[in-house]
Amino acid sequence: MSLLFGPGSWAWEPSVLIGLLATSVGYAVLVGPLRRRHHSGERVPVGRQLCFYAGVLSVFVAMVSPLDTIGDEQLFSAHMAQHMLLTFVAPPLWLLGLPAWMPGLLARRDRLARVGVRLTRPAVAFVIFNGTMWAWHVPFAYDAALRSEPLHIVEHLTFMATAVIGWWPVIQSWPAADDDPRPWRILYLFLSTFPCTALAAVITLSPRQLYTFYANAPLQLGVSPMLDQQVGGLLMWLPADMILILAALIVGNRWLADQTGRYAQGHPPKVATSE
Amino acid sequence: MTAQAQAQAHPYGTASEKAGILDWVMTVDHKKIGIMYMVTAFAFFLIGGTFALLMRLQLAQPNGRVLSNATYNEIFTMHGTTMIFLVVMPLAAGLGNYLVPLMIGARDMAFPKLNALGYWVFLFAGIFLYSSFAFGGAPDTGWFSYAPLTEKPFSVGHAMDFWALAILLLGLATTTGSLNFIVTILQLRAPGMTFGRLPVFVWTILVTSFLAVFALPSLTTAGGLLLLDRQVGTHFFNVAQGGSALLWQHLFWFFGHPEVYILILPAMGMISEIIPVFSRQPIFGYKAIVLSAIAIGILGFTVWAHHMFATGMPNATLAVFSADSFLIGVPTGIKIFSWLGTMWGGKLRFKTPMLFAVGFVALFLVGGLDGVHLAVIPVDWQVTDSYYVVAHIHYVLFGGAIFGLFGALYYWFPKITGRMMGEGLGKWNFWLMFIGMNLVFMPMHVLGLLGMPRRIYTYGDGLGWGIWNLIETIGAFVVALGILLFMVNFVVSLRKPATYEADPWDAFTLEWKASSPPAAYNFAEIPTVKSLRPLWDEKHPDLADWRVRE
Amino acid sequence: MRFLKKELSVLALTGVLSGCAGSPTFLTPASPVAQDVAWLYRIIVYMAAVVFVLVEGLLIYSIFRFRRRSDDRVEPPQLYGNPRLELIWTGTPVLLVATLFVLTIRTMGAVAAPPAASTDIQLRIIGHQWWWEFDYPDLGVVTANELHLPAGAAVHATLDSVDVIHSFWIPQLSGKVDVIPGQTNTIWFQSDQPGEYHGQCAEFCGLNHANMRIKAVVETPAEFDAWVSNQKLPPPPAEGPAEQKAFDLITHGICSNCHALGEVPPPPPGQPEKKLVGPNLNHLMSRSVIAGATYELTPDNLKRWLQDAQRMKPGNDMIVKLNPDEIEALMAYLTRLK
Amino acid sequence: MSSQALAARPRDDGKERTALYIVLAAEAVFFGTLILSYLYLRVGQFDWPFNHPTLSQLIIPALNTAILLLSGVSAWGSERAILEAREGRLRLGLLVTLLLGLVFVAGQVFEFNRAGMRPSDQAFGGVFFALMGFHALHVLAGIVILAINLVRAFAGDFSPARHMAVSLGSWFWYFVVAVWLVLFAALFLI
Repeated sequence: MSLLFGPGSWAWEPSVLIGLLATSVGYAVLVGPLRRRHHSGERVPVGRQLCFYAGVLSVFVAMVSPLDTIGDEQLFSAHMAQHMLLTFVAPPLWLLGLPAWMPGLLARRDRLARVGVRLTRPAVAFVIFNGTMWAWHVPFAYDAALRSEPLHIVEHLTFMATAVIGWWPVIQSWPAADDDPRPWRILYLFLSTFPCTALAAVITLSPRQLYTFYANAPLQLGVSPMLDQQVGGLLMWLPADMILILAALIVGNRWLADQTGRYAQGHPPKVATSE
Repeated sequence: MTAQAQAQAHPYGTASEKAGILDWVMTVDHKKIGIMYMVTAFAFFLIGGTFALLMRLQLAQPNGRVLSNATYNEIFTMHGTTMIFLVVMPLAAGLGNYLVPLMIGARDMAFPKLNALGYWVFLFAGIFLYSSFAFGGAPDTGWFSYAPLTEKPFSVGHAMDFWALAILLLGLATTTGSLNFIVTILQLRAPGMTFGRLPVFVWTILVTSFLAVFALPSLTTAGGLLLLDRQVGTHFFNVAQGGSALLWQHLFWFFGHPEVYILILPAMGMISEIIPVFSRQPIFGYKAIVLSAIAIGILGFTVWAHHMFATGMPNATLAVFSADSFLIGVPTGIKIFSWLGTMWGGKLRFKTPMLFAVGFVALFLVGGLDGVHLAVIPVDWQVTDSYYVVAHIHYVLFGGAIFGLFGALYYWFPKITGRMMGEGLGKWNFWLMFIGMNLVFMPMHVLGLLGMPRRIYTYGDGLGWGIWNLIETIGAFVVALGILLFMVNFVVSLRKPATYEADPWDAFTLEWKASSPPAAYNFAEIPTVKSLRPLWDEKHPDLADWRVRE
Repeated sequence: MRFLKKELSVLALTGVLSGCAGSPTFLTPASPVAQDVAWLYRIIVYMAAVVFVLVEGLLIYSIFRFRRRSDDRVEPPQLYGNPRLELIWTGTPVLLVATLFVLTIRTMGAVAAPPAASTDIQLRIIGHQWWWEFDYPDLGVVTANELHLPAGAAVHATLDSVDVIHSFWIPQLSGKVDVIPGQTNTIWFQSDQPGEYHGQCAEFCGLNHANMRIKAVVETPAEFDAWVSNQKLPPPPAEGPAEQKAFDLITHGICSNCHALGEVPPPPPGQPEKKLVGPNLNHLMSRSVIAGATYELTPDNLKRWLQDAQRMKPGNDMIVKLNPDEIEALMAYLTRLK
Repeated sequence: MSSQALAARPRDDGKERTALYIVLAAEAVFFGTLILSYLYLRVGQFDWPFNHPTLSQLIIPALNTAILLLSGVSAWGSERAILEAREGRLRLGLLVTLLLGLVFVAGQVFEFNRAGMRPSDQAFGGVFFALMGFHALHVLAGIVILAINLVRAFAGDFSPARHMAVSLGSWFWYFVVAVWLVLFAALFLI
């Protein structure tokens, strides 16, 4: 209990709060009044809007709730949970909330647009996202981030930014018209499980402490450092893979749906039998 | 024999008109290559089966004297390696080679020469592996060759080098084959053949090919490192020098678990073609079946550690992998129910292919259920590496894969040869195999529970294992008799005059539009596809699947 | 046919549950751990049986119900699918496996640690190709293949291998744990019922994997203590020239290449400790089994072993050729190592 | 054979490209498992020689990396050249890439010996041998492809319309470069 509500367990970091608030308001204005005024695009379904706010909420949970404090001071596993929220939960939710026309607004600045298009090519996005993921888990990088607050902020920002890039090829291009055929997206998600599984496996199966910071962190909430590290690895292993598989199935489902029309959805013909 | 069979006059000119031996050696035609794959694989199937019979004879009673321990270990290793790498995979590859282009309305595979190369590499690898018998003994460390038993100090001689090299070659062959399938299916589909209209069998071949392409590299790494250890003197698996014994298991099972689906998915695809035709219904829940195949495929890459539950992993890790493994039961269940749903409300014709397909469902269910038991970790600690696991893999790979393949052979035989397989012998063949396989493998569950470890060449009496082993041995010979009948049936049917009937089963998919056997170019004109069942649409214009959308 | 199969499995299960003629099965458990697992297994088997009967039942029903009459040429109404149904049969398995998972976790927790307040035995289990070495560090006793345990004591064992991967398995006492070179695994088990239990190496470990067995003897604490104090006795002095000859063979002769007799003498300075690939011969005759618990240890078998070990256990490491009078001498002395 | 001729279909374009992408992805998994084997051994093993690499240890690998990066640029140049129908530049690009590749391999061999490492030195000796060796093999394969392309280029076999072989060759080369960057980081920097 004291962990959840005790003094200093919630990190009311103003910069984070302001950032989240600004994002939500900005979004609300963009999809609401501004859109109506400038007819920037078709209205965004409520469900999609909720997705976006859910994304913001998950960042709130990651950065403000005790998860943050515990992760920063005591448990690798908590820190991993935080990173999972920042990379595998929030970004896809944001993108779900993003109507196709919104990046279109930015695209008016065509230099920016060109960069964006380059960065979000599947191959490029794949490398950027997973590269960042791996780079930050190199022990000295990870420990450094834990020791210096600014670096830690950079870490989290890069995680979120690259995650958005990484999820872009999966989510953004629908409902917008399709340039790359959907099956590639299933393959993209399938291949994305590999770097995750690999990194998680190295962490989970490591017979020794990888991150000195947690090796000699204070009170461990009764969890042995080794167990903490294994749980951390597993938190990356299964959830990440499951989210990717789920995404692959959703993509596949929609794709097959309009490949087959109502065929697969089970509507028996009007005529029963032919004599 | 197929050659001579097809050498007779054919209305359209067949894939193998006056096919002389050279014609076969030089061919790049996907149909001939497919046939060669199947014939070769079946030959290996007979060898691997003989090994099984020898093992059963040795184990028929306590302290058996039929085989020495050395011979027994070679034989069970070669049985496993053969059945997995030289029988089930190439049989599926053969059928795929023959059927995929026909089913998607293409005239050949994307890379015909590469296709031929793949076959010849496979054949060479098989022969190379078996030549080890002539060079101081065959591999004898089990089909998953755990290090450090495979290292120089414990496996003197060259057996393991033969094994590793053969595995690398087979990996190469399979990769080229899979690559070919992928590109063919992605690029050469007939107009209108959208992914939503791909026959389920083509889908499973596609998924399988992706699994193979991305799982085999891990096996290649394992084999390569093993060879380095044995030949160059590195220490990847040598604990004394900073290596690791478990590294092999991680590398192997990262390949090994997807491999299980590489073996079973095509068979699932085959019966997903057979059951609808003989139930006179479309496959029930096409989308669900396709997606579950994809789900199984991806999940398969995340669960390898469940083959290592007894290696002393921490409980947290065990729990996660247990959960992960349970999940695979779900898409598998979806498939089984979809097959039931396809039969439900249909009008079932029990020709031999349908018998085998239904047999698949009945037997695979058992393999699925006892497979779930293996994910229950405390139980797994008791039954893993016991005969319980042997029972499980055989219900999946014999009751599953082999039954599916036999059904497929009966189903597509008329397409390949222009003749029907004998129904009477076919039914005998099925029932003998069905009864026999249950006699062999159901008691293995019991033996596992009674504490009999796998891979032992002998056992003492007084353990209560004798009777069950005896039943199994009897069953094994019943199965053998069934397979003998298949061969008789095969030869007799080939000697019958050909009818060249294009569509004897009143089937649904494109391959039955081509002549039997198909002309070298498959289709005079490439058909345009409007639904999953183009032939049904043709035969029932008013009930056409594509109309159903209006 | 499917009926016959069901009968078979039922028959099998009952056969197993009734402990099938002293088979080493965890379904007739002799330890709390095995008991919990047996309980869990029964649950999941019954769950599986329900699913089995249900699905096979559906299959058999539709086989008979929907068989086409020979004269029937009309196509059936075409049914393409049913999202609601598909949802149901996706959801049900999810619930089933979720239940299984909970059961799994519960049992794992239950068998994780020994009950408090039970006497403890420390044990080092060392796997060799192809025999087991049992070392009781606290008691100063080392023996082979025949494992003695006092009833009611919690055994805390560490497992190491000197060569390849083995797996330690005494079904009625505990599940398997792999014995892996370079990695020390641990296991605990406890038996409350005195008796003899069959165990065996469960991970294929080469030529004689089948002949790497364990005879576990659980006895009353009194009997166990008696056994221990006997095991601590030094080997008896050799009497007469024959025994002396044997004694020399064992301590300095050919036998000493692989075997020790009692206390292992420290290696001469500058030389590494000799790696003993064979069991310690002291108290040989106190064991009832030989050659990886493959044979009863009777004087006859011992003699046959000395004459031609390769015939009894092909491929084992004992490849010496002993001449008849050496064998006679050895028999005379070894049979006194009670 | 006839079937082969008939197999040519409008949708055939991109066959080779698709195939190459898949091959490269599979190759990536292969190197991935190799690197994982190394990491798995390394986290379990404490006397890793490059735990705190000194500059002198890094200098030659770094030079090699630079060389390979350069070759990547020239490979890219050659592809651009043929698209712009500048055959001279194409030949030059191919040639430069090929030579740089050879220099790189030589450098690798030199480095491996200079480090005084043998494949049989502990596990890490094998790791270096396997990772550098398998990569070097791929570089050599790339060099063979380049050589063939070079010959064809001198035979004037390429044109903006006929550049598939060049593009595929370059793609393979980019892959080889990328893999080395990862290997360099994995072996020497972490």
